[in-house]
Amino acid sequence: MVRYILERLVYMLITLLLIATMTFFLMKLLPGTPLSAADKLSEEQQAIVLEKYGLNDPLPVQYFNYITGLFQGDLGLSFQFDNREVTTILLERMGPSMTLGAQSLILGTIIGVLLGLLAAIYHNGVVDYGSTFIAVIGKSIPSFVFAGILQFYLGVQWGLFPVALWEGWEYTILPTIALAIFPIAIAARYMRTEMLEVLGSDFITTARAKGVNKFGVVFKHGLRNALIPIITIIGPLAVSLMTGTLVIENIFSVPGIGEQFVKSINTNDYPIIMGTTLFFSFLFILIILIIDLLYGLIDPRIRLTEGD
Amino acid sequence: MENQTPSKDLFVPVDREREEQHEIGRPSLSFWRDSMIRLRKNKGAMAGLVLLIIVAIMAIFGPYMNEYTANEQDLSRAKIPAKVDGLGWLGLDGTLSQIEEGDTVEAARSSALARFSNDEEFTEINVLNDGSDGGEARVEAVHDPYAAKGIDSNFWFGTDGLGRDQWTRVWEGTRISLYIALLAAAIDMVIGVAYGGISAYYGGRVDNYMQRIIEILTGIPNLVVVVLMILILDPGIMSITIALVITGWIPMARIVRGQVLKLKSQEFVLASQTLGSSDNRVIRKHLVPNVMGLIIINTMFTIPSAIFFEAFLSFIGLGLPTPQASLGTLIDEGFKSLQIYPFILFWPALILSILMIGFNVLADGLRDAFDPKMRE
Amino acid sequence: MDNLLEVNNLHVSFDTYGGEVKAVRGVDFSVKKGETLAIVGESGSGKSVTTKALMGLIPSPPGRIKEGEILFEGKDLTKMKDKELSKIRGKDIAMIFQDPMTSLNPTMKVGNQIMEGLIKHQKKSRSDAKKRALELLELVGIANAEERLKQYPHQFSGGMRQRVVIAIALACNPKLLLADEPTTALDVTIQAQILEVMKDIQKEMESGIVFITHDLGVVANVADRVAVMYAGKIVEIGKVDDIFYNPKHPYTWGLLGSMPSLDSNDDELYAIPGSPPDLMHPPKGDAFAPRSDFAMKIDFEQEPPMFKVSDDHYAATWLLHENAPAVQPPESVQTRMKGTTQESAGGDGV
Amino acid sequence: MSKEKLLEINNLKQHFKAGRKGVIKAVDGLNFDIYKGETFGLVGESGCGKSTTGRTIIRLYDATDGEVLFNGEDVHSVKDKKELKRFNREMQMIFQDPYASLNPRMKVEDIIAEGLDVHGLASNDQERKDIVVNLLETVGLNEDHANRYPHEFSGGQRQRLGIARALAVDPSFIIADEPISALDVSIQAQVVNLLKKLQNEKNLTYLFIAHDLSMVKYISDRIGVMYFGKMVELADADDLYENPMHPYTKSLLSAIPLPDPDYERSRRRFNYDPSDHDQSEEPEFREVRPDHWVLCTTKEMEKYQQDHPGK
Amino acid sequence: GGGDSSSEGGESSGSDNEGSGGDGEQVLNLSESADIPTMDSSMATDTVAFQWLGSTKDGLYRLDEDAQAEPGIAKDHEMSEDGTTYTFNLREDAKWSNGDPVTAEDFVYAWQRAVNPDTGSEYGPYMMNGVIKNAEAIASGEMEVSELGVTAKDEHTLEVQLEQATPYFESLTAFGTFLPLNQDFVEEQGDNYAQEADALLSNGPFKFEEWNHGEGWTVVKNEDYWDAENVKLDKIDVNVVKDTATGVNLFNSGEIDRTGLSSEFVDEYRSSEEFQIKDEPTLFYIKMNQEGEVLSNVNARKAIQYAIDRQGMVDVILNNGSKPSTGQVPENFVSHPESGKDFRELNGDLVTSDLEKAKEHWTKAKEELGKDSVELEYLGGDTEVAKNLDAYIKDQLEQLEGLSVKVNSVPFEVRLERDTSMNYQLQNAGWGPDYIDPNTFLNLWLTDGGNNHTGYASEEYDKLINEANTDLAQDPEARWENFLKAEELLMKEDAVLAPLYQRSVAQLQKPYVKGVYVNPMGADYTYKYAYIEGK
Ligand SMILES: Nc1ncnc2c1ncn2[C@@H]1O[C@H](COP(=O)(O)OP(=O)(O)OP(=O)(O)O)[C@@H](O)[C@H]1O
Ligand SMILES: Nc1ncnc2c1ncn2[C@@H]1O[C@H](COP(=O)(O)OP(=O)(O)OP(=O)(O)O)[C@@H](O)[C@H]1O
Ligand SMILES: [Mg+2]
Ligand SMILES: [Mg+2]
Repeated sequence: MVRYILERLVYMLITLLLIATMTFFLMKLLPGTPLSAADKLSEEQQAIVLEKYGLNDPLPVQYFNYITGLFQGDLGLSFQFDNREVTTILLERMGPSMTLGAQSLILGTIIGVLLGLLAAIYHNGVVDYGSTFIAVIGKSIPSFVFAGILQFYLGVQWGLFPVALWEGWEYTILPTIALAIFPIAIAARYMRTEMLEVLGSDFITTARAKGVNKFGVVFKHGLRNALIPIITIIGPLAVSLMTGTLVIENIFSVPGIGEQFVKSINTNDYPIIMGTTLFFSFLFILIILIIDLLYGLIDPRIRLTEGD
Repeated sequence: MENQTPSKDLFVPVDREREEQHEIGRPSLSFWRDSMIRLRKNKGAMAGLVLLIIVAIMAIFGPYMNEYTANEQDLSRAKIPAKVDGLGWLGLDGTLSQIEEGDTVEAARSSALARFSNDEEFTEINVLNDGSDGGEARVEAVHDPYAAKGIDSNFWFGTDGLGRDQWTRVWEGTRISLYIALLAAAIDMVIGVAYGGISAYYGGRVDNYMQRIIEILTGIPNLVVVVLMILILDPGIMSITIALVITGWIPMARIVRGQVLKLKSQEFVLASQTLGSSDNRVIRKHLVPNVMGLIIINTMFTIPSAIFFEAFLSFIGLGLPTPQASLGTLIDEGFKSLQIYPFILFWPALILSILMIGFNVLADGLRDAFDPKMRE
Repeated sequence: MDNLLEVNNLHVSFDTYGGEVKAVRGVDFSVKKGETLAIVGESGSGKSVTTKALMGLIPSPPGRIKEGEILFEGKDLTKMKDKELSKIRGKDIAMIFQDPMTSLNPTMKVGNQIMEGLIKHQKKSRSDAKKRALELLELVGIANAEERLKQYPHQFSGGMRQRVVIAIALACNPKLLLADEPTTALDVTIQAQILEVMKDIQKEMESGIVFITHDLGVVANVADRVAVMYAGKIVEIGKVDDIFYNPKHPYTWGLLGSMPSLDSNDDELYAIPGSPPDLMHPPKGDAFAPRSDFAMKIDFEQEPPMFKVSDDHYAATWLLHENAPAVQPPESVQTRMKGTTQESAGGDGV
Repeated sequence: MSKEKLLEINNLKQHFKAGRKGVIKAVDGLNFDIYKGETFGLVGESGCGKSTTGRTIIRLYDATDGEVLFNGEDVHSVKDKKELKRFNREMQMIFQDPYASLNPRMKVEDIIAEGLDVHGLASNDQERKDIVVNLLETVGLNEDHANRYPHEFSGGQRQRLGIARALAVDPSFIIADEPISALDVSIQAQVVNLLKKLQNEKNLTYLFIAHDLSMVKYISDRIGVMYFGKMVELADADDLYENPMHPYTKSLLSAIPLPDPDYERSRRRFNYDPSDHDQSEEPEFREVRPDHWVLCTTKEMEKYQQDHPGK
Repeated sequence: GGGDSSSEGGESSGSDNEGSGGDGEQVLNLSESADIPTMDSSMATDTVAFQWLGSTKDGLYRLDEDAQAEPGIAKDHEMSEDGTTYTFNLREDAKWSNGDPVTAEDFVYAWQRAVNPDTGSEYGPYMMNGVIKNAEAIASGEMEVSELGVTAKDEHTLEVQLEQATPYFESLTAFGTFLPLNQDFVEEQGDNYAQEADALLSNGPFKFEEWNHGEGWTVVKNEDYWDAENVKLDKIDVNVVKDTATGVNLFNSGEIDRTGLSSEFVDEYRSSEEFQIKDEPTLFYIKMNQEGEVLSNVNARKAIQYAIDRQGMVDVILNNGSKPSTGQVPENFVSHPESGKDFRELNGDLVTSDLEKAKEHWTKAKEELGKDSVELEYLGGDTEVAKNLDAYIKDQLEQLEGLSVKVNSVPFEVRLERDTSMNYQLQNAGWGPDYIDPNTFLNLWLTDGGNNHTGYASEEYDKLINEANTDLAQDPEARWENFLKAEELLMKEDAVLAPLYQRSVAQLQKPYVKGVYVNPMGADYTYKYAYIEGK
């Protein structure tokens, strides 16, 4: 088991290194300079400033410096936030994004799974159509529209929750709901399909033949088996919730990493772009690893084949 | 049991033709027809299909149904709401209304009027609450921009901030959204299918390397790749498409790979190999036709996400160049004036939702139809 | 003798897109205490549907019991609600399924799966239930039971899994055991072991068994009585010796004839031609007639009633009618009869 | 029966990688010959490597070691595509699962004609059609069936289609991998009869893989018994049944249920325990009696010879 | 203020309102559209940074209500005859928030640091080159930093040597880059300087109390400030809010006291008493690349100038109080040194909208070019407002027969790059002043102007501008004349640019917010004198 994880970690490092290399060179293709006042400086002047950031070195040298820095845990200094460490910025911005991501993931999967369960139990009934409808709606409304509507009604008109900003737990409520709608839709839909499939399988009949009632069949026997495929989709979902929340972060004024990332792209802040990319990738690979381990937890069959 | 004895002459052996015995006992339905029957029984999916067809037809012919063009601007008729003769009862009467509160009726009235540039002539004032009950006075102003601006033809979906006809723009936007979705889906299908197919079919080392590449690609966040692509290329349909294609095919490749891996060890493939078929033949005749159903279904799911993705790109400012509009850009634009001119958002959002629901429901239906396990 | 189970005129249908599938079309049989009734018949003849109906496990929709009664100790199971049924399931009537690979929950420890029924029906504490589970595992011949209880199904081989399935079924000492092809998925050697286990247990517990299979060899091994099903009906039923040594229905002949015996010679096997009928549109008259070499005109017009051959041997074929011409079963079947048994074909319609 | 060797299998090994380090020795050193015109039966419990043997012979897998001589030529050393195709015409296979072995998206005509297409055996559509119809009739189906899809057929009919497909290239050797075990009892006989008929008509040689011993005995001239990738006993069919020597063979035979209640009531089962063997030396495949081979040590051989004195 | 040439619409809106609490609580709640990139005055380049540098620091001078210099750290100054030497007398009672006195050395250190190439400052060289003596040579590393024309005569006397007389130098010293730095503190903090609230020193009306990056910050009254008695606010709370609708929602729910409005919201709130329009001296215009075949033709350029209906554009699309622009120096920016008349009033509308004339010029242009149809590429911004605007301009220009315009919406960075490499035909560009003088708008178009990038090269124009900055530097009226002539030449005769509009910002502000000054450059607002009343 430990060996397996170690192996995966080594493999992960290699992948990250490749990703770092790829983004590094892609970054060099970006048009423009990271100078915010580029339009005011003469070319010589720009060159002098770029020199300071080491951007005038030959590409291999820059690359070498970057990678060596990387191994020392140094992601460099941000251009747009003068002199601030990329690592510091990432750590600062990660918090809110992760909080929202985690909350909405948990909320979304729980509600989604319940909806899907209900739909499967009352297959082809009103509940089923209702939950399918919610799932389709959840997938069909752009998140910024949904977030805007939530903010206007729940925040401004009815004053139930804080409208925006980031000053305490109650400020996470609206963005969490807005973010959760997508996982709800996805989880509900998968849960329904999987549960229907599981409910049709032989061991469920065995359980029923034992005299287990409908409830027990669904929760004791069905749920865990139906969850296995759901875990697979939760991985990428978790990553996108924790990273790609730009829209929600903008609308609710959350100081998160997604918003920072797009800003960095717009200002050619290479170190942050690369740092964020690496961080996202790291998160992604990590979550995949966790999911794989989780599989083992939920599905005993995988435990034996993978670990030892 | 029966008491009356059957007549004796019935007890004679029958000479049957052997041929007859081999007659097939089951109904002869082809796989596709069987699937289609199941699809047709799925009311949701059929409704989705019909909606999609209607939207597609409108995307083709809609823009020619009135005299306006998508980019014909007239600032004097900007932001007027939809008006359809005979559908006034649906709210499509071309008026705007504003409710204002004030200490007195007069105060409320004047602020309500100010909302319409104090155009008293074409603004009707209804007093909802004259404040005599001690509360604030409430006044509703109903403004008729058609009358005020002397416009005699109707804008079925109203106009946008530049006075362009929303009807035409929405349908042209639908066209672009559909185009983006279909193109992206098509290329995604080609790359994803080829990649997944090759990886799985040749297996071993090839598969190993190709899977590593996928892993690295998925390690890079989608947004990063797309943003970089769009920054490097000129923004526009092409770069959006390319950006979509670069990352969009990965799920498809995974699915196809899984499927081909499964199929490849199926006995009918082995049988073909023992007959000496070339790889090419095996892929063409055996593998592709058998993953086709899955590919179609997955594409159906890809389409809404492509449309969505384009809308998202518009939101973060990486979308189409003006004056081109997709449903995504129209919605984004309309969203800005949601609180005051909700109708600008409403129409494209409605069409997009119809498209989304249509594709999603149809995809669900197709999946059920192609999946023999769903047979019930 | 008091019947443990009595099934009368059972009809089960499925409503599908294509129309109504009449899977079981009027089945009567009974099982006594300590007796094994084997049901044979080819794939799709309605064996599984019959047993599922006994358990109230027909998936509904699309399935439904159209007609008939299932009397278990005198109570009609078809009239019971799911709640009442679930008190009988697992306790009085237990079931063993065909495929040991899929009939155990892959994510639940084997011990828990065995204990589940005990806790539910016998209100045992966990530790008592565990003791009983240990006993059961030993009973079905699994060594290291203590350890095995904590394992998951995938850690068991196919044969062991099927033993676990049997242990689950036996947990509450059921009065009636329904075994739906419990050995079809297993190797011959393992199959033989499982059959032995089942027989031992039956001896001990005196339970009635309904044993479904299409392997006549297995039937010869386990059965006291045999019912032969074809196209949703029982076409012949009788003591195991009656069926093997004095079969009356041409379908039974076909089944017996198509099995080569170890000492048979190189002649062509007797093969039942054609394939089973479409249950959506069951043919008029005798459903087997189109495939029978002995079909008569009447077979295509009128359904044969059950003719009595002996006190406990009945067959539904017009060949037993007094007006029917005397026919000899195919040679390969005749060799089996070894002349050991009674008269030749012919009997009275009842 | 002429004793001309059609197939010689020498020390055939097929190992699969499993997981990180593990190796599954699915086939581990097989030696046997198949004579022209005979049916060679291969039995053994599930997973003992029967299918792997068949598939390796026909080169669906590349052998880990050993050689397969077909008419004296080593199948596994052929690299040239044309040469390979020649073998493909000589050797064919019928598969176990009548549902999985036919492409559900292809019409029967195209399935059967696949071999014709691959080897260019039909010069035009009419000829192709004629050959297909001819084949269909050979296996007891008719012209009407050519335009249908596989799922419209019953299991037995599908297995006939599989046979017709194999016959299309006019092979001399056919590997039948459990061609009947997925079929109903009543249909099994149809297929077996058909195989026998074809053998007589076309002088075919079969490798017949099964685990149902009664059927194997019925169809085979000689039978090999496999256990964990190794052949443990090989003899004439009748000899094997009458004089089983290897304890595994005995246990296998004692487990076959027979449709005879009297016999079943008196049956005694024999349990096989691999640790009962003589551990003093590595067992080898030896000819204990003429044409009767057993995997045994020298001591065991002596014992077997005593227990089963010559005919 | 910083020359803000970035795209449209980034409203950095503060809004203020009393926080919580009843009467007399002097708390202002504001929002900014972005985090402060840096509080290091040498490195700052953007409006948010300059805003909060300006609120927490005093330079030599600051801008008063009428954008005139008022004393900051400097009590007064003397200027030499030739206008190249300034001697500032600093007040003695000015203190840093750590208790150190503010001295002349602090300015010397700060200015030297700004031009030192090792610092990597962008604005340092930009603001000082050609103004402060030797700045250019130092910035390019050819001269020692100590050679910079700034010296501390004594603790409270600062002498500045200029390259040439610079009439607008006074207002320049109010700009962020010229703020003083406490050398000991800066060096003690090292890399950490200006990164966090506690790594900052203030010598101005407010000081940082809290700074949560990305989220917002809080400044409180600086009791050590030399003019503390005139500062009424106790606290300003700032949150980062990016989305206009969110800002409006926060404003309506009372969380913030001021918010910017996009055009859509203007309609809704126009009648509100909280609605106000803030004028800015920022201009937007179309740059035309004369190196292209079509646009080298002056008639073609004139046609483009005439073709656009600017009134409709500002009324309907921008809808935020922006005004049509008719020249290249904004309205209400500078006034005549003698008469006090506005520059714009004196030079009048140099470019008007007249479709007839546009068509005439266009026909002529087509004849001269010998073409019937022409396609031009137009580089636009990628924000929503920009896109609407660009769509409108495309439509307007295409009224000219045979002209088709292809709009290419690109991010700001891309547009800059294509501007620099002159890889464009038409381009939507903007410019905001760096100091209060027409020169900040007009010197751009010198033949070798670093930002010209239009291919415009006119000896006459160069002569007018250069003369104004050298020979006439000491003669305000004649200098003014030169600027007037230059602008006319630029816009009317040579039709180098097609002006679009002068930006205004529409916003909502709570009525109880009083005493906030709006500045044309540098910090957008002065909060020193702000207070809450009647909340
Ligand atoms: N859920 C269902 N929906 C529709 N038809 C069904 C369903 N379940 C069973 N049937 C039909 O009922 C008939 C009897 O099926 P059953 O499973 O009882 O056969 P069986 O005798 O057990 O066959 P096998 O030996 O293959 O298990 C078949 O024709 C089958 O197609
Ligand atoms: N492609 C493969 N990769 C890895 N292992 C394999 C592969 N094919 C077969 N095996 C393994 O080789 C062993 C022998 O398999 P094989 O299919 O030959 O057995 P079999 O005797 O045909 O069994 P059955 O009677 O179930 O068909 C098994 O343990 C199987 O898991
Ligand atoms: Mg069954
Ligand atoms: Mg096999």
